[in-house]
Amino acid sequence: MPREMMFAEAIAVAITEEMQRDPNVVFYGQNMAMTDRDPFVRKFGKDRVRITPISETAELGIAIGAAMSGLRPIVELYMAEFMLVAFDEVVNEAPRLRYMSGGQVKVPVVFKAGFGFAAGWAGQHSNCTYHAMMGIPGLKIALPSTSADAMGLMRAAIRDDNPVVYFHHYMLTIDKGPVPDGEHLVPFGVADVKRAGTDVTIVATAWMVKKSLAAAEILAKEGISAEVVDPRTLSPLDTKTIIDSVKKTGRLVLVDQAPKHASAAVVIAGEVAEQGFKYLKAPVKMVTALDTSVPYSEPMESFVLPSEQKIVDAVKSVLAAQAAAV
Amino acid sequence: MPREMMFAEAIAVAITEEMQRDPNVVFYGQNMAMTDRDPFVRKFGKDRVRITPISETAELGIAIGAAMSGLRPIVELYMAEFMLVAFDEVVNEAPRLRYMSGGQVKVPVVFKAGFGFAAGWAGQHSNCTYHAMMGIPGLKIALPSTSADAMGLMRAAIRDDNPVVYFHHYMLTIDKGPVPDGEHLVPFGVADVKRAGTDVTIVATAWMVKKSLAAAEILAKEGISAEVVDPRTLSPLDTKTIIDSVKKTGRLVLVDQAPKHASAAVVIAGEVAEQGFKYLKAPVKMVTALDTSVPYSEPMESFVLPSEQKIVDAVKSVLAAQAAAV
Amino acid sequence: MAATSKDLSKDKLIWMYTQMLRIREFEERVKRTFVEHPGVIRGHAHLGDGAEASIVGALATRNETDLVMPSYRCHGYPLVLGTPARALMAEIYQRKDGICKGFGGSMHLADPAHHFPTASGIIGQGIAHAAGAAYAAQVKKTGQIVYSFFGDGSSKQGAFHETLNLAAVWKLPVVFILENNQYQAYTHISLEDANAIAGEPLSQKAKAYSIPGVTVDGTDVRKVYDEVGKAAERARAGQGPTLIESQFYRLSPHGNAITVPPVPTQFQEHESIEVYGRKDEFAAAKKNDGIVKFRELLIGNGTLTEADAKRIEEGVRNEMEDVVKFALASPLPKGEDALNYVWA
Amino acid sequence: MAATSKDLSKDKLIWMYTQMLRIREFEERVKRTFVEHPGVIRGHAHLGDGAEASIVGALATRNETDLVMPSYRCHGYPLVLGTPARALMAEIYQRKDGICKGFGGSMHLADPAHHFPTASGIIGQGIAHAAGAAYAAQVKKTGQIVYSFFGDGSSKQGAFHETLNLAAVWKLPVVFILENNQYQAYTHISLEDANAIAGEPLSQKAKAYSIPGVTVDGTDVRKVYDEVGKAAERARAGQGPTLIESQFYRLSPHGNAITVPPVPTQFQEHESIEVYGRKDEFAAAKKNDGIVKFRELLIGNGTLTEADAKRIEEGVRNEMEDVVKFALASPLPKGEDALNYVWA
Ligand SMILES: Cc1ncc(C[n+]2csc(CCOP(=O)(O)OP(=O)(O)O)c2C)c(N)n1
Ligand SMILES: Cc1ncc(C[n+]2csc(CCOP(=O)(O)OP(=O)(O)O)c2C)c(N)n1
Ligand SMILES: [Mg+2]
Ligand SMILES: [Mg+2]
Repeated sequence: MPREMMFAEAIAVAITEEMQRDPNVVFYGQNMAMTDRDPFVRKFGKDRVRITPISETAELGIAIGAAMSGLRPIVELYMAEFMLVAFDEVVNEAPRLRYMSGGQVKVPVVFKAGFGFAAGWAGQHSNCTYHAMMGIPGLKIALPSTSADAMGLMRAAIRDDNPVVYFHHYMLTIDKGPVPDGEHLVPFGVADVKRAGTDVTIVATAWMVKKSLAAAEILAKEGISAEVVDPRTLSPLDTKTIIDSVKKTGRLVLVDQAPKHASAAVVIAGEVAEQGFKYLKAPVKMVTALDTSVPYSEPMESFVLPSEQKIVDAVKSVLAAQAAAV
Repeated sequence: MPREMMFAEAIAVAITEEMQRDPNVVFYGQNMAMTDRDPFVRKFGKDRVRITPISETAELGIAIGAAMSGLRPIVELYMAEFMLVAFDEVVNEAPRLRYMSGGQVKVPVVFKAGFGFAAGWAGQHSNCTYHAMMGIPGLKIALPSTSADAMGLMRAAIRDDNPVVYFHHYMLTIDKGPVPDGEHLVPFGVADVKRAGTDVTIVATAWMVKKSLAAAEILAKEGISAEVVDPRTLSPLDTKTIIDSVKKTGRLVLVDQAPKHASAAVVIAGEVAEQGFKYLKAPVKMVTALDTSVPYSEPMESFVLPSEQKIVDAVKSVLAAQAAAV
Repeated sequence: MAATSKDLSKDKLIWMYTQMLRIREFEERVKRTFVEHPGVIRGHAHLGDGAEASIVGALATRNETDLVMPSYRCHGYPLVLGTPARALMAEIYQRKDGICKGFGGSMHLADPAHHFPTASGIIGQGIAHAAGAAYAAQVKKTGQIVYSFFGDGSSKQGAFHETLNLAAVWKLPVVFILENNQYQAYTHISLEDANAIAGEPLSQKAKAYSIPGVTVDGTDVRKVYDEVGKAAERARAGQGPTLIESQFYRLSPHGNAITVPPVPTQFQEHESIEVYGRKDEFAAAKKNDGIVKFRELLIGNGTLTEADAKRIEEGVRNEMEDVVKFALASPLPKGEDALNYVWA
Repeated sequence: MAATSKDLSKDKLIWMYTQMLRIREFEERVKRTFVEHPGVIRGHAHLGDGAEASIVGALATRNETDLVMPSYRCHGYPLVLGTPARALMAEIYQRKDGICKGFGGSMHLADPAHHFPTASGIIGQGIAHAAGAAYAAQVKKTGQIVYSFFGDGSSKQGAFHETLNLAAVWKLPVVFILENNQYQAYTHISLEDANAIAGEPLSQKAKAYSIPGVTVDGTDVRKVYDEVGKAAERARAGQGPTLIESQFYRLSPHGNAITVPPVPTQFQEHESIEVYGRKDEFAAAKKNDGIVKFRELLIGNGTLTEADAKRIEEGVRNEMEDVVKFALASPLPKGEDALNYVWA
C-alpha cells in the first residue's frame, strides 16, 4: 500500500534504508550531523555520517578517493552551484578515472544537490546547472519530480557503480506524493509518462513537470490532450520514450527552468531533430527561462521563469503551426 | 595587403596591439613571463604582464576584481580544463556580478584557453568544455577557426565590456592563414560562411571547420555542394545565418568535437528544430565525438573523434534521407 | 607609524559609535520585517549584529577612496561607507529604488560609487575579487588599498588559500579580515577548523603565506582600529597583505529560516541554542556586546554624556524608521525590467 | 617508535638501491624513446629522475597494503610497488598490454592491484583523492595508511588547502609528501610561493592546519625514510596527517616539448638553462644526485662491493632493455576498444 511522503522525506528514507542495507554507504556534507542527536548520526555513527567544512573540492575529491577504496559516499551539497567551485571533480575526475585506468577502478559516488530555488535567492543560488554535466561520458544525472521518483532514483543512485549527480528541486521539497512499498527502485534511463495525451507532447523535468501537469489540466478543459513526459534522468537520457510520444502526437513542447542554451530542453530538441524529425508535424517549441540571470525581485523573477501560462501558450502555438512544407 | 600568419601568432599580435592601444589591458597566467626577456614583459613591464602560481580560482577571481576596478585583464589558461577547478568564477561570478548589481559594474575580462588537443593528452586534457558555458547570460564565447578570426575575435574580446571565454584550438596553433591589415576586428555574434554551397549546410567550429572544409572538397569531387558555416562565437550565437543557409540547402549536418549531449552542435540542432524546421527537407545529422572520454592510444582516439570521412558519410546520409512525411 | 585609537578625535569616536548603532538598528529592522511585513524580504538574508565593532573599527582606518569587499553578509559595510540606508533597505525589500534596483537583494549588495564594488554569495570567491581590486590599485598606482572581509568558515575554501599566497607574492595592497564569529552557518568552528580544534588562533594561517597574522578582539572597536590600522599602513607602504582574525560573535542566527514558499520564513533562535543547546555561550556573547562596551567607555571617559548617547540612539532609530517607510513605499520593479543589465 | 634507517637490513638497502636505479633507468628509456622511436609516445610525459631517493625512501616505510597516490608525474611509484615495468612502459607506448590497456598514458597510470588506485592529471585534485582513500581506510578500519605525493606547485592549488584542513580535522591516516623540486613546469618556485620568497620552508604550510610540518633532504634516501617513517607511524597510530616537504631537483625538463602534430616532440634542455640560463644551478643538482650518493654510501659502509653494484646496474639495464622490447612488440588497441569502460 503506497505511503504518502514529502519529497525530502522520500530521499531521506532512501538514504537511511540504503545505509542500513550496505555498510559501505557513507553520508557527509556541510551543516549536517552537527550533534549526536542528528538522526543519521544516531543510526550510523560518526564514522559514516560526518560534517564537513566549506571545502567542496576536498569533499568531492575525498568521496571519489573513498569510492575507489570501496565506500559508496553520498555528499550533501545543498545547492548545486556549490559544485562549481569544485567542478573539475564532478566532470573531469569522477567520470574519467575509471576510463583512464582501463576499467580498473570504479567511482560509486552520489553528489546530492538542491537547485532552482526560485524564491528570491537571486543570481548565484537559483540556477539550473545540469546542462553543464550532460554529455559527460561516465556521469549519470538524476532529476526527480515526484516523491516516488525521488526515492527510487536515490536508491538506484546509491547502488549504481558510476558517479551520479542527484538533483533535488527545492521547490518540490515539501510536496507530498505516494511512494510504493518495499524497496522501490527507479532505473536510470527510463522516462516516465506522467500524463497520457494525444495532441501534443510536453517534455519537462523536476518542478517544470508540476507546472506542465497544471498546464495540461488547463488545456484539457479546452479540449487539448497533452502528454507529459518526464525523462527523470538526463544521463542516460531516454530519447526513445520521448520520440515514441512524438510519434503519437506529432508535436513537441519542451519546458525547462534554465535559459535556452543552458537547458536540457535544447539537447532533447536537438535529438528529436535528428531522430524524430519525420514524426514532427510542427516546429518544436521551447519554454525556458529568458536569457538573464535570475533577478531577486519577485515580479522580475516571475517574468523570467517559465510559467503555466507560458506552457499553455506554447502548446497552442505548436498546435496552430502548419506542418513543414516539404 | 593581408599578411600570412600562424594562428597563435595572430592571437599574440592582437594582444600586443591592444595592450599598446589601451594601458588598462593586462595579461597574466601560469608559465608565461618568467623572465625579463619575455617579449610581453619587455614591451609592457612587470606590472601589466605577470606570472601566476597554479591557482586558477585566484587568477580568475583577481581578474574579475581588477576588471571591476577599471583594468581589462586577459588570463592565459593554456588548457580550458584548468578552468574547471575555478568554474564558479567563470559561470557564476564574471557573468552575474553586473546583473546582480543592477548594472553598476562591468567585468571586461578575457579568459584565454586552449582546448581539444587530440594528440594523446588523454581523458582530462583533450576535452571541449564550451557547452558548459553556453547559455550563461552575460558570458561571451569565442571559438575561432582561422588566423584572421583568431586575431579579430581576440581584439573584439579585449574591447568587449563583458566577460569572454576565448577558446584556442591547439590543433590550429601553427596553421597559417591570411590576416587583413590594420585593426582587424571580428564582431561577436556574426557567423561566417567559410565555403558557399547549395546542397547541404555543414555547421562546424574551430578544428572541425578545417575538417569540414576538407570533407566539402571531397564531396565537391562527387558533385555535392556543401556550404560550411562557422558560428565563430557560441555566445552570442548567430542562429540567423545558420537558418538562412538551411533555408537555401534544406539539409543540415553539425560537426562538433565534443560528445553529442555536451556539444554546441546539439544546441544548434535544437534551435533549428524550433526556428528552422520548415526549411528542413531531412532530419539533421550530428557528427560528434562518441560517448566516451578521450582515450590515450591513437587508434582509439581516432575512432572516437569526428573525421573527414564521418562528415562525408553524414552528408551523404542526409542527402539520401527522405523528407518528413507530413 | 599608523595612527592609533588613542589619537581618535571626539568627532570620530562619536561617528564610530553612531555607525555601530546604525548597523545594529538597520539589522533589527531587517529582522522585524520578517514579522511585521512577511513576504517583503525573499530568499536568504544575513545580519551583521555582533560585528559592529569589527566593521566600524576596521573601516574607520580607511582613506577616502579605499575599497571594501565584504562577503554575502554585507548590510553593515555600505552603511558605514555612506550608501543611503534607504537604498539598502529598498534593495532588501525588492524595490525599484534599491541600490541594485531589485536585481541583487540582501546577499548581493553593491555600491561602487561608495567604494563597495560587489559582494559574492559564493563562499570565498569575494576574497579573490578583493585581491583583484588591489591589483588594479597597484597597477594604476591609485594609492587605494582594499579591505577584504570574509568569515571563519570561508577560510576553509580554496579561494582563500590561493588568493593569500598570490597577494603575498605580488605584495598587493589588501587587508584580509577574517571575521571569526565562531559559526559557519549552523556549524561551530570546533567542528571544522584544524587550528581551532588545536586551540590555536586562525591568524596562524598567515604563516602559510609568510605574511603577518594577528588575532584581535573584534568586540573592541579600538583594538580593531589599531590592528587594522597597522595592516592598512603596511599595505599603503607597499609591504603587502596582512591577515587579521577579528573574533566576535554573531548575535542573530545565520539567516532567516530556509523554507519553501508559501511557508513563511523568519529568524529563529540562535544556533548555539537551537542546535547545540548552549544557552550560556549565547548569554555570555550577549553580555559582551561591543556596542554596549563602547557606549560605557565613551560615557566613562567623558566623550559622551548619557543624554548625548540617548540623542544619538534616538536619531538612529528615527533614521531607520524612515528607512523602512521609504523602502515599503518604493515601487516594485516591472517584470520586463529583468531584461536590463545582462550585457554591458 | 618508528624504525629508523639505522635498522635497515642489508637486503632492504640493496632493494632500495635497486629500485632507485630502476626508476632512473626506466625514465632514461622513456626519454630515449622520443629519439629512437618518434611517435610511439604521445601527449605529455613527465619523468621522475632526481626524485628516486625521495620516492624510494618514502615507499620503503610502507606496510604491505598501504596505498600510494602520486601526481601525474607517476612513473616511479608503481615500479617500486611491484607493477610490472613492462605493463607501465606498454601503457606509455599506447599498447594493449599497458597497465591501463592504452586508455590512460603517462599521466594517468593506475594499478590498484599493487595499491596505486589512480593518478589525476589536474593539479591538486589527487591530494583530495588520497585523503579519500585514507577516509575509507579509517571507516573500514583496514589499518592502511595512504601516501599522497604532489609537487611544490600543486601546494598553491585550493585542493591542497581544503584537503589538509579536512584531513587534520578528521585525523586521517595519510602522509602528505610535498615534492619540492624547485620548479612548477617552467616556473621557478621563487616566482610563485610566498614561503619560498620569504626564505622559509614550504613545510611551514602545515601550521595552517596545526599538523606537524617537516622539511627533509629528498636526495638522501635514509633521511627521507626516517622522516616519512615517523609520519607513517603517526598516521598508523590514529594521530592524523603530517606534511613532509622533500627537497630535491628534477633532473629532466618538465616534460617533452609541447608541439602540434605532426611536429615531432622530444625532451629539450632543463628549464634552469633553457629559460633562466642558470647553468650552475643545474650542474650542482647533477652533482648532488641521490643515486650516486647512496651508491657511495653503500660501497663505503660495505653493504655493496663495486662488483655487486655493477651487477645490480647491469641487471636493471637488462630489465629495462627487455621492457622496451616488450612494449614495442605489444599490439596497439583496436579503435572500437575505446567503447569499453565508460560505464561500470
Ligand atoms: C562555495 C559555497 N559553499 C557553501 C555555501 C553556503 N553557505 C552560505 S553562508 C555559509 C557559511 C559561511 O560562514 P562564514 O564564512 O563563517 O561566514 P559568516 O556567515 O559566519 O559570516 C555557507 C556554508 C556557499 N554560499 N558557497
Ligand atoms: C589545475 C591545473 N592547472 C594547471 C595545470 C598544468 N600543469 C601541469 S603540470 C604543472 C606543474 C606542476 O608542478 P609541481 O606541482 O611542482 O609538480 P612537478 O611537475 O614539479 O612534479 C602544471 C602547471 C594542470 N595540470 N592543472
Ligand atoms: Mg562565521
Ligand atoms: Mg615541482
